[in-house]
Amino acid sequence: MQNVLFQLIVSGTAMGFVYALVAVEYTLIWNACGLLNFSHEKIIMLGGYMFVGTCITMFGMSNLLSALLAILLLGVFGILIAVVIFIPLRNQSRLIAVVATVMLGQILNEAAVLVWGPVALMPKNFLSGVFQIMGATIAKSYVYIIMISIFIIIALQFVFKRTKFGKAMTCVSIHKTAASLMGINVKASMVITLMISFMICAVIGIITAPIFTVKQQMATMIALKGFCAGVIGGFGSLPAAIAGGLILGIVENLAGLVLPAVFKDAVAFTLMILFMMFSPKGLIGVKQEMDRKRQLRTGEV
Amino acid sequence: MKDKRSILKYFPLLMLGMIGILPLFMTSNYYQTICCQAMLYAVVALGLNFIVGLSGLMTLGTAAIYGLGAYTSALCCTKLGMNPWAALVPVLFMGWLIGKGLGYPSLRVQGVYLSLATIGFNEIVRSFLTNLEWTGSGTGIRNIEPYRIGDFAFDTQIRSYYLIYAVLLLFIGIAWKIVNSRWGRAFVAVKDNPEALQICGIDIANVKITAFTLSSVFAVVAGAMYAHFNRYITPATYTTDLSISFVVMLIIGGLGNFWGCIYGAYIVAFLPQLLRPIGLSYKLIYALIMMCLVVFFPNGLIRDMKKYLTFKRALKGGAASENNSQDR
Amino acid sequence: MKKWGAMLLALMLVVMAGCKGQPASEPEREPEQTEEAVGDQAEGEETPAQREFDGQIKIGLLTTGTAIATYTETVTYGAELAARQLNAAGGVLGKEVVIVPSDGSNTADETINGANRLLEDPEVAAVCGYPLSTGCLAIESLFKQAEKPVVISGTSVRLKDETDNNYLFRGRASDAIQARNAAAFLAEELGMNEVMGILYENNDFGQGALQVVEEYCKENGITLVAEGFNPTDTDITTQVLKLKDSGCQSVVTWIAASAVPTVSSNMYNQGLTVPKCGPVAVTLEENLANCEPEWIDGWYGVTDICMTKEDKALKDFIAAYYEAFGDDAYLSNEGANIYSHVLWICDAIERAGSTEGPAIMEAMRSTEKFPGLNGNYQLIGDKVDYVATIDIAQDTIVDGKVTNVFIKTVGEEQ
Amino acid sequence: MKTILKIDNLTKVFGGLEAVKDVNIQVQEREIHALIGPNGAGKTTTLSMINGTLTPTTGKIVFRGKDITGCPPHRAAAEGLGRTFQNIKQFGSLTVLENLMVGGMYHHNKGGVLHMLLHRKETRELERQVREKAEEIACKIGVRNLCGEYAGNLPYGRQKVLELGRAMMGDPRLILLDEPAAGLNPSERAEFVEILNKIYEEGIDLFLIEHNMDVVMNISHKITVLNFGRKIAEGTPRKVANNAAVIKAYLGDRYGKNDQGGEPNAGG
Repeated sequence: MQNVLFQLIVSGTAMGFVYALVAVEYTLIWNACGLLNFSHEKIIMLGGYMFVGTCITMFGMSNLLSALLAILLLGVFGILIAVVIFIPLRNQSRLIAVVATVMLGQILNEAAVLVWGPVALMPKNFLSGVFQIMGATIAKSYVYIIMISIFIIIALQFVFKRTKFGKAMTCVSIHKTAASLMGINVKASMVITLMISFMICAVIGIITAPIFTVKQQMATMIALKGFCAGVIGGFGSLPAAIAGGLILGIVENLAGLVLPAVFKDAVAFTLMILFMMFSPKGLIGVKQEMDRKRQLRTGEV
Repeated sequence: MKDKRSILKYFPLLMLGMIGILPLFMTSNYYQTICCQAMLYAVVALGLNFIVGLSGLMTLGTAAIYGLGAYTSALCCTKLGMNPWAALVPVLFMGWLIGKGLGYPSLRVQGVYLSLATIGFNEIVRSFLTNLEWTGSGTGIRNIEPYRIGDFAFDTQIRSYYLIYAVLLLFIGIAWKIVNSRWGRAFVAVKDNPEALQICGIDIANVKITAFTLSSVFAVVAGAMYAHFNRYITPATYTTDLSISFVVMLIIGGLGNFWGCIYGAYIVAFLPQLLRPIGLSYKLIYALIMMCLVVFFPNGLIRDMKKYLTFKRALKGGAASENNSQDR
Repeated sequence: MKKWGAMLLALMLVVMAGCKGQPASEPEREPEQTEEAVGDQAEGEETPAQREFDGQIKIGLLTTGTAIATYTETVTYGAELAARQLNAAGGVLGKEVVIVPSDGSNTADETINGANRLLEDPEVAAVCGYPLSTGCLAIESLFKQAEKPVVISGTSVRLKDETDNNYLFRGRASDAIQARNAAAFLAEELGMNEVMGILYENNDFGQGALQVVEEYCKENGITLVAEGFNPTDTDITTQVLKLKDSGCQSVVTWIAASAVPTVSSNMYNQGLTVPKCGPVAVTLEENLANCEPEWIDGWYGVTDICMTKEDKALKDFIAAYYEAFGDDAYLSNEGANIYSHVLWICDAIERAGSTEGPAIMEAMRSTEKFPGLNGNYQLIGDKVDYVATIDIAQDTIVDGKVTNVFIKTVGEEQ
Repeated sequence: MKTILKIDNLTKVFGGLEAVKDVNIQVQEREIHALIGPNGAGKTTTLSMINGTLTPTTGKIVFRGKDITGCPPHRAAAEGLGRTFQNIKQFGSLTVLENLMVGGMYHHNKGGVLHMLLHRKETRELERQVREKAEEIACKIGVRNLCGEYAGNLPYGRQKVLELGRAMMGDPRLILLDEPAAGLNPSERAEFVEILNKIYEEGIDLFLIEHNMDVVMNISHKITVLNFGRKIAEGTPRKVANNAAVIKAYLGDRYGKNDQGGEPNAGG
């Protein structure tokens, strides 16, 4: 039983990092544009297809080169989408932007079948195999996901805290009008954020390709759970996304022991709704609340 | 609905009349079925208009409500042996319950959080409908008996058509009354400025919950009609995609535009069918058209068309609706 | 506004070019386009070869569109191949056989619309296709009302138990045969008759099998451990560990094609090494290619047709299929099924001597051992089911690649 | 004279910051009472606590003999407490008339939606009443000819007037005005003052925050001065204008000696 528990925690952690990376990717857009990118599941899928379908199969490139090219292509695609959808819709009602991104997702979804054919794709000899950690098994791709997501989050934190450009982006996320008055090019920062976000999507699509296989629905659930992870961690914060992802991954896995495992998704969404209701700021909110209480208790003002 | 001077005033009545005589021209089951779907969508959209269009709350869980209505009615009829008409009572109760249940969270959960929460709600409901044995699990419920009056059963397409048409007219009447009443104004006021509504002595919690309740009542009744029209329901129908389609109907019709709900529903129901001859890529073209509609006509097809065509009128009517963004 | 409008248009064009250009550039995809055209532009221009025919017999084909694109591709090709062969042999009743495809997508609503669209055309004599039981349940009554036969591929037992429809034909073995034989194979052939596990996909497909296997286990006193997973799940460690923990000797894995890599890799990684038997999905070429060989090695699969079976008709079909549509065309047993269905329908039309629905229905009902690729077609019981045989195959590594090894054909012929 | 609004030891603490500290104010009936003070003195915070938008940390608010401390705004409004905002808050996508009608919804509402649908006659009657009243008030505040216009399209001055009209629709006994004259040009301001006087003459008491000394000195009967959340002076306009503490507060503010602009809700 202990083994089972440990294994579940390990695989929950692995999934948790996938969720966290998804959360990071859309949080960037949220911060820069104030919009949620509901098409991100299809962007992730597009990354996978670009990697396996276009770069490896069509161009016959090596795995590593393909991955880099796919990330680059998605970056360019991100710029295109920023110019075509996100910038024009930035002042519209959010609902319209939400629906526009959903439609973008549908377009990509349909186009993928027509362009890359109906059969699911799988990269050959890419991140295959497993690691054994204290009796628990973890697929190699997950290890890469964990490392890459930690790397990406640290890098992004560095960019946002230390560089001029990152600070400008933070300003945009706090107040668009004020930022533009201060001479920050809001549009440019949106374009760059979208590009980065889409590149992260590509990374997710590429690393998860060997475990999920590249198909239309490869990212449906992780995209939704990514939202859950973001809400649980605290919307808009990058490190919190990791915490949220981990909690979500582990809780839903362990819930499978108690409940029928088919209710795993229901558990995840219930958790999200509970957090929204009782701690809208997620774990960050919980932490702030605890800090405040401690302050009150110790009498510090 | 605001611009009473417009000659387009009579357009809605013309539209309703046309819907009424449509079966005379569309005699095949195919088109009649789509019409029935479109009318049911229109009922749901009219209800959703209270939340999304007027009150400006982003909810993406309507499909689940629609589905719960269908399941409530179907279960009451098949398991409890109730008369379909009698089953409307539990259905309405269900709608009231969902409205309250979703309304309270909506007070705490705002903006885009609400859309995420409602997506979550949608997925949870679908998960349960798929897994519980007494809801027929994955294969759903079959042999739901049609509505009947005496010996007259609404079992063919054309009969169902007029039953649903009657329901549509009824709900248009109800919705029209509400939209043009103090409550309709209160819904818009909640979107524009909740704080100001409060100092008018109105409890915004009450207004929001009322909007949710109305919306769910419309959706559950449409769902129940759907169950008895189709006579077979499966949980796979009630996906988030359907919820989003409902919102798309509202956007195409123009958020907050009363008659827009109806033509929006018809466009969403008919367009993919009209595009079918294109072949495999028809859904792609459909999604492209929809995206262009949403991006180019964010205030609704007719409203924006008017604006483009007659610039003068846009200065008077269209601009106001453009200003009232719900970005808060 | 204008500037980005132009850009959007440009994007649209790029996407469209991508979609339209891609298939056209590959010669083997052309048939797909032609028959879409045939279906919708109807009898616009006639080529010289077609003029010999005395009119057309249209056979509707209900596909899943882009929702399950593999199915759509293989059944369109399969049906088209059958039509071509029939036409090459002079057509049916001197008429040309034309396949009219229609998208049923994967929701009941869309299936109804797709079916209605076919029924709207009075020239459509019969309809075949559609693999999802929910869709089949939804459209069954439409065909009864329209008095046109429909040959479905949904396998749920509810299609037989809960319908009373002579126009409904199932041209493949139902779950009652498929899942039951999978369980029976594990329990009886391999002797794992104490504790059995089932890992099912949580939709009509998996739940249908669950029901059948539950019954089987009850009858034979086998303890059943059932674990489900959602079609969109990407990680099923919990379920696999629970199965492993329960000490089951064998597992029925009733999963759709898209889930095979996920399930097999999870099982392999967690060391669930007991014998497993799955549905068609685990024997499909595409999945064998997408799984590491060791993941799927040794799995058994029940399938309508084991494609590697030594069978003259099957070999001919496969050869003709690839010749007609190119080596890259996707082929699964569904394509072979539909090929057989079209031939069956046309055989019935030939026998009935008419394209009237009721006449075809009667002819189809009285079919005696029509040799389809997936078995002989003959009425089983009093309705719906016409095929009772399935093949069992095993995935085996040969020269570092996984292939299907045909084991045997099971099921009683009527 | 009767006291209509009584504020006892009102305190509001934000985090560690005392925005309002032990403020006592009594607003008498038939009196225009003004609340002034430099930026960040806690005026708007006080107003928000009275009308229920903010909950006081400690203290008590009694309105017409009823304790309304911590009441939600709609409850306070129902008691007869109207309010306008410093930065205009109206319903941009409703017409002017509809804006006013929303203001009167509380008094012309009965039951929920179902009740409304079932009692059509009563509904029609209520609708007629509220429309008549709205038209009447529209005349009074001089927007009669703009009734069909969307409120969002009105010029700033008109929107301010409209907000006041909406407050009047609720049949208030006391209206709290948050800088009503801010952003108005002199002629608009004069018009606004005229409307305020008209309202006062109708028997509605006013409690206003104002920066514009012309307006304050002109119309108010009594002035309370806040600085740094504390009451520093109270009395008739003349008395307050000559109060040393008040002058110091204002002049000090003006010369930048009190460099503490970081208070929340500074000046509203």
